[in-house]
Amino acid sequence: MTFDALTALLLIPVVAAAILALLPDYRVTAALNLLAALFTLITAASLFVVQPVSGRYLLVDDLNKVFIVLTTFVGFTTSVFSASYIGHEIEIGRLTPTFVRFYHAMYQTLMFAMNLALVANNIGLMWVAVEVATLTTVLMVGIYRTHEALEAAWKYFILGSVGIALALFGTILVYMAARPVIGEGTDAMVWTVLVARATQFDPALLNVAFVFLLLGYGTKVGLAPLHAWLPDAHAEGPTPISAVLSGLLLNVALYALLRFKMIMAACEGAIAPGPLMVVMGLISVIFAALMLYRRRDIKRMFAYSSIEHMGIIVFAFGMGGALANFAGLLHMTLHSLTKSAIFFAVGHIAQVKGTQKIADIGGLTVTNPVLGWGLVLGAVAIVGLPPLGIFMSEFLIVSSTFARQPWLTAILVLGILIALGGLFMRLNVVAFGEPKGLTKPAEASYVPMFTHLALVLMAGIYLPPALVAGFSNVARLLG
Amino acid sequence: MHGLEFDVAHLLAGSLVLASFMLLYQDRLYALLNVYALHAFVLALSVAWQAFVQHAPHLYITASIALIFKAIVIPVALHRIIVKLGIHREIETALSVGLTMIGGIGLVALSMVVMLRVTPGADALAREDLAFALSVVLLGLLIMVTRRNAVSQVVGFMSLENGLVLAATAAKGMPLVVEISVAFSVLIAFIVIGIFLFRIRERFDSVDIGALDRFRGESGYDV
Amino acid sequence: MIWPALWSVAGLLALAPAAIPLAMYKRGSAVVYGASLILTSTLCMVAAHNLLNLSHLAWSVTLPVGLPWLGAHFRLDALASFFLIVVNLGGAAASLFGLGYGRHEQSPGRVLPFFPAYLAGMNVVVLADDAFSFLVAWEFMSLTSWALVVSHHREAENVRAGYVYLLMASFGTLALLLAFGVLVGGSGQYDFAAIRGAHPTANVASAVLLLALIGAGSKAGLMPLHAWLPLAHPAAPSHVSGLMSGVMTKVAVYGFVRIVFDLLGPPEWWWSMVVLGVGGPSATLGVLYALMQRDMKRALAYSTIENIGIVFVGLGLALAFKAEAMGWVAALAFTAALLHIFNHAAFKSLLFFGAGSVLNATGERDMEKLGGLIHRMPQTAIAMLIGCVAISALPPFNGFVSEWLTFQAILLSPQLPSWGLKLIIPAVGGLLALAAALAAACFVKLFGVSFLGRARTPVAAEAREADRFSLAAMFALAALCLVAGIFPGLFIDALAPVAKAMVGNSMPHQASLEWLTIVPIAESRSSYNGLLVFTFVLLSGSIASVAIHRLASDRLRRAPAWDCGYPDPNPAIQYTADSFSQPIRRVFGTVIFAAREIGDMPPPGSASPARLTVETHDLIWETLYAPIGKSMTFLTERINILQFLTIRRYLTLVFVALVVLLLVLAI
Amino acid sequence: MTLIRDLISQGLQMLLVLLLAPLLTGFVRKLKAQLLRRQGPPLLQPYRDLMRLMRKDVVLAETASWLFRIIPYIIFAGTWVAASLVPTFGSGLLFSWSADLIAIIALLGSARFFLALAGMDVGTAFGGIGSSREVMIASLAEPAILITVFAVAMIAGSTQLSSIAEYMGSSAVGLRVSLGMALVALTIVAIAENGRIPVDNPATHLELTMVHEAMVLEYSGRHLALIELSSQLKLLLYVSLIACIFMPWGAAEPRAGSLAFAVGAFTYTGKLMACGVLLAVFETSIAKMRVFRIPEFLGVALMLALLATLLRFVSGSL
Repeated sequence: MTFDALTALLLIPVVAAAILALLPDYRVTAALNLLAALFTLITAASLFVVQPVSGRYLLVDDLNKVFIVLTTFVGFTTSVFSASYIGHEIEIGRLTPTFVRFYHAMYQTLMFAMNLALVANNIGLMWVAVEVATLTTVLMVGIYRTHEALEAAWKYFILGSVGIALALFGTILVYMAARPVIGEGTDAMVWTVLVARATQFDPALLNVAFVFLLLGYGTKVGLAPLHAWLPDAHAEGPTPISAVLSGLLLNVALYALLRFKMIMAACEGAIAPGPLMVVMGLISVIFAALMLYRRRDIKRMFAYSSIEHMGIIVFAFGMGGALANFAGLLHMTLHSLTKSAIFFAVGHIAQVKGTQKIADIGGLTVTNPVLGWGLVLGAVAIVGLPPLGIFMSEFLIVSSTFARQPWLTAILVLGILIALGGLFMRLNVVAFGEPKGLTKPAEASYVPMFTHLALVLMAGIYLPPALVAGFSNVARLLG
Repeated sequence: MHGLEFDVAHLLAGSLVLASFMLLYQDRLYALLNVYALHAFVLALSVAWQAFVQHAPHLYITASIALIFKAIVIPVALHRIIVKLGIHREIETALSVGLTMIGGIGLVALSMVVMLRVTPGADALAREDLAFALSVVLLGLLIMVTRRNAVSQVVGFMSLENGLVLAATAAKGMPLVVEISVAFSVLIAFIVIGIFLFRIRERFDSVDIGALDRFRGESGYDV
Repeated sequence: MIWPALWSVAGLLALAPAAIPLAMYKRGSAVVYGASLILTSTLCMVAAHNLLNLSHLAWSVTLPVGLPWLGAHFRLDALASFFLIVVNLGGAAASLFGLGYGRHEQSPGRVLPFFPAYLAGMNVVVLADDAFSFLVAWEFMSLTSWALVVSHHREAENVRAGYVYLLMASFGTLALLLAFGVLVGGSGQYDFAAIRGAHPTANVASAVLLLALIGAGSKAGLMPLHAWLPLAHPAAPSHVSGLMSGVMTKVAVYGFVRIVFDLLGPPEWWWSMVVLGVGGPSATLGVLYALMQRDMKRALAYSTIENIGIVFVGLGLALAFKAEAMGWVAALAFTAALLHIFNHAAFKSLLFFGAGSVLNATGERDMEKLGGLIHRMPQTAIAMLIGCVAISALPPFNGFVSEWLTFQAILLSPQLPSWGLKLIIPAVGGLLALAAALAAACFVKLFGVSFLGRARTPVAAEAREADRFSLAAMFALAALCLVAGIFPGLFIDALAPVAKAMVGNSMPHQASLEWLTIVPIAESRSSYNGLLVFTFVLLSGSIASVAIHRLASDRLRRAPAWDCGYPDPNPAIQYTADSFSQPIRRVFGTVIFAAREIGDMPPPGSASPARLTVETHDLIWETLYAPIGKSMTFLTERINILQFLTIRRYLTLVFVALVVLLLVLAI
Repeated sequence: MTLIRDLISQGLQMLLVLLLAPLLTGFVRKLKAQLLRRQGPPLLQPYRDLMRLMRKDVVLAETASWLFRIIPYIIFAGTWVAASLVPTFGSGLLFSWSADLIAIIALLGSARFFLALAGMDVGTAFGGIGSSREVMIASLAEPAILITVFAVAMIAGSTQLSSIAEYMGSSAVGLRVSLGMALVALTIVAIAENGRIPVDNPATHLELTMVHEAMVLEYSGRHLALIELSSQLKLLLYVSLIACIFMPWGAAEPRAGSLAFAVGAFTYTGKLMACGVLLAVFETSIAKMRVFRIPEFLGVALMLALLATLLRFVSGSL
């Protein structure tokens, strides 16, 4: 394999992980971690300039280019955030240097796994990558080694591995469907080949396969009723990991699902996967929206909101059609930006207040104006209020599907409204009213948070044509 | 010759399903572990047979992994854990064994219908093997769902994974089978579960997941 | 012609972030309000110029922002120009008022940035010419006003008000979103021009009408979707309350007019029944609720519901006549509605400013704690009095003219063929008449209790006159009320192009008639001349006073009040707000508020005080909103169990899902 | 030339109502007294009262504001203008088009608005009672009369009093149910608005029963005189309103000769006297109601008026 941006994309994290595992001092490791993430980002950006050749194992196309850049970008900003976050954690002695070393190594491994999952052209390889990503996050969720953290990790691990198993079974079935057409060997697992030849596959077998894939990768996406691991993993892990989970890992799993959906779409005769996705999406939206109302833990609340948004996205892709798919992609991108920004804010807030319990946080806009208003802005963005970007994607989703499926869309809209109610009910307490809890100035790095929010704001007002063009191509491919 | 191939393959696959049923039936940990060893052994045999028929030497690795690793090492390790943690030997089941069996039968029927009736297109051998594999997977899930005790759940999970390996090997010429089986067995079954068991051991005196699940996420305050 | 407007809007938008640092400085608020005053006045003049001169041709422009492949379309036609005038008239007045009022703001950082943004939002709604920019601006307007509502966030009820407000606002926006979803379909042709060309089928159009009525109605405060309004409007700083009540509700009406009269094409006859059926009750109930309030600003907010009801009655009539192709009557009804929109914007802002000045001077919104302010703040009292007379629809002020026109339209409705309308319109007319009378009662109470009589509390006794900017704003609006009242013809003529564009017909030209009379249909049928009435009253009044002072006595002595011989120095003896409205509550309350009076009179000799307790219910809230809240509590309670299952149970969920899906495939 | 004549007739009208109003009141009082077998005050007593009040000093409460002092003039002006726009002996007044029936009622409404404010200005208990009861009555009476006007206007096809009068005088109008209802409704409203028995008793100062008198309790001297005069004007206005709508006979056509005017004047006085007699008889033969029976009394008017309008809507002929 010739050395190009693609390999660099995978090598940098691996090497970094190896080095980080050896270095003791956390300042150095944090810096190095940041540096590695930056280089990965640069490499990813270079994909737009020179497009490397796609082989049987790795590929780059419109679909994953965007995701790679997004992933590496959020990965980078998160590493910036995590530097200041982890510093604070060590000061208050929640983490020992050994664990920080482990943490950084794992962070890079996770980056590697996600990049691999995104660039993999071989569905087996993609499966392996997703699995590795899951396992690393399991370890990171458990890193605080508190009762709750371990249990959250355990829950995540068990449910995750079942998901992995189902996904593998689905993958095998796809291979079985492909083999008679393509013949034995690796080619029958190469995605590009599969899409090209999908027309001749046995549709029924593909249907069964998609059921398993939907459930398997759907577990990672966090669709109800497979979501159970998600809220606790978000709530108990270190906040940078919550950001990465919501912002990236869910996307990666969804990305895998999309790849298979494209195969399904290519093979007529197979039941369109749409209905399944629409139903699961709606269930997730309504369920998560209702769950928001009883939350007492701020990170867990936003985790549920992630479930809700994944539901919206899956709904959009399930509905299909150029507009809806475009909106779905846009929503994915903006959601990961917004949600990670929110988690940055929440992380610092939790550190300032020394708790994640909503009941003990209050009047943030008075005590910590920047954090408080940042959180408000993030919440405004995430519930889909203009002029921030998510309004645009929700506008497109609803307006383009309502004419086709009035009742389903009405349910979706209801879910969105309920979610808004739930989030703001808590936000009012957290951001406004008389200040509560500890009040100390936050030593926070605001840059990542506001960078993300600025991007989301920009997306709501002006989308760069290049992005639009890329998304439109993919939207057409998704059918 | 071909007929024989099929028959042996089916025989082994079928007996794997049977072994799953035996797992489902057990209500004592040690017996469960022994049956699991048997389960893994049968798997090893069928994988080996596939290796033989498909002339795919790399499958022998998978077979040997299954044999050494799942049939011997893991049962022994779990045996140790049970002894060390002094877990009492009975398995509390959520559902009475009888009902579980009926459910299991239903699942097997379901997988047969799905694989044989619904997908006439695919080639016969693959479909039948897949049918067995699917039922093993479903039975494994059923075990995880109906057992209240960590060890037995782990066992359920591993039997599920055996089903996967069966499917993978039955899929003629599928690449990465070895890697996958390695990934699964080594990575998941042993290290991580081991780590977790020990971590948990540090904190509680039992691996009964019931104790784990006292965690209600937010049980700290009224909800 | 549209560019100056857009540039001014851009200026407002730019002002918002600039206000964040400015809020730190002492003079910051003056700068912000001054700038927004200039910008809004510019917009107002641009729009007025456009409406008066060449408004028949519309200016449109497309900017490369907003939805890709569509861009943001903006258009300045007659309708938009009129509403621009309304919006920016209110905006300019509010900015002027803010110049003085803003000084007393304790947390300017929470008001200054959002104020210009809010103005900009309302302007963009009116200017937008495609569904996306329209909705963005619409929701942006709600968002910024929400921020202003929670600006005094330390009072818990303000935050709650903001919460209810934001929920209802998003509800309305989503309804409109669905409306556009129906109109546009999957085509992605979101610009109004395309929608206009689409000619939807009858069913689609009807669905859109209902959705638009829900969406715009909830923002305008139509009953029963009004619940947020009396909470949110009083919670905001007073000049913002004035904007919300006087202007934003009008922007909502604009949305309705734009969709129903412009985009939907020819109406069905029964649409008007829906609109009338909502508008009439809103008018009467709104003012009844207003009568029951003690809180000045809340009473004003409820009276906004009343006026919006009147506007929608006008629009409903216009729809009915348009559907029957009676263009000239439709024009009459439509013009009446528009004129009332304009008038209400003027006097409602004025009244809120007055309430704001009182709030500043005394720190009280509760009428029971005021009184005698006419002695302490005479100028505010004059402005307030004018506002009260105007909103009570009494000649010679502007409120009367628009209601008079509405009545004229009702008087022509027997010619409508459909029986449903024949039955509903007289009822609506009765409701309007009732609303007018009750409004007078309501504002006698508001002005009488808070400004007349003797001060009930020390704060009221120590009140100080408002600053000059506030007074300037109030008197400017008061003058507007009078001018619009005595020269209605000019305003009606100015509205002609709008009516022409929306209902395809316009009222006869008025300014050419002698003595500036207004004649909606024919001289023999009905006519009104505000100028003459005003001069007559003025003349006869002054003649009388002069004559009497000359010929009879002009001597005057001060003495203690007579009061039938039982004068009591204690101000508590005065009629309170509640006791004032008690007779009316007894007449209407038993049905509408399920009001009960429990009086216990202790037996002779017992020392315990007699007490009268009154309990009233907000039936709409209790029957419509409370159940939703309850069911949500119940539902979330139940579903929340899913957070606390064991891993095994979660696995069971996965397992069941898998089996179900396989079964779906198998069967 | 005609313009001058019209101006004159308009001016005559204004003076006429001003002069006639006290007379009518006096006439009714006298008649009531006679019916009660009392001597009663002389017919011209009201004029004397007014004169005397005019000449007396004003005794103003210390707590009264400037508004309190200008309100009498506002009320007087409003009522006077309203009264002078109702055709009396001749229809087609010069300025009749400057305010139609609705506007006239609204003018009275503004007069009442200010009267109610006056009641609250001094800050006494009784003033409050009066105002709050007054607005309660008004809140029912105004819709009643407005809807009556709707009914009449729909029949006559105009809200313009002179045109209504002409239409009613013409043969086009037959006997109509809706008209009858309108008449009853209008009469009830007229009684309520003028504070006559059974709604209110203009002759009492029994505190708890009074409405109108309670509001003007603090007034004295010329202020009181003006208020008295305007209430007398109001009575005259309502009477001539009923007269011109329901008994339009004999009123002089516009631009008619002076003979016609004489006839008009004669018939007009006749109508006034007839109405006065009826009013007196009615008042003496009925007792005053409790305050909270009044809504029911007015409710009748409201219902009748609505019914009349409805009939008018659903069938052109009724």
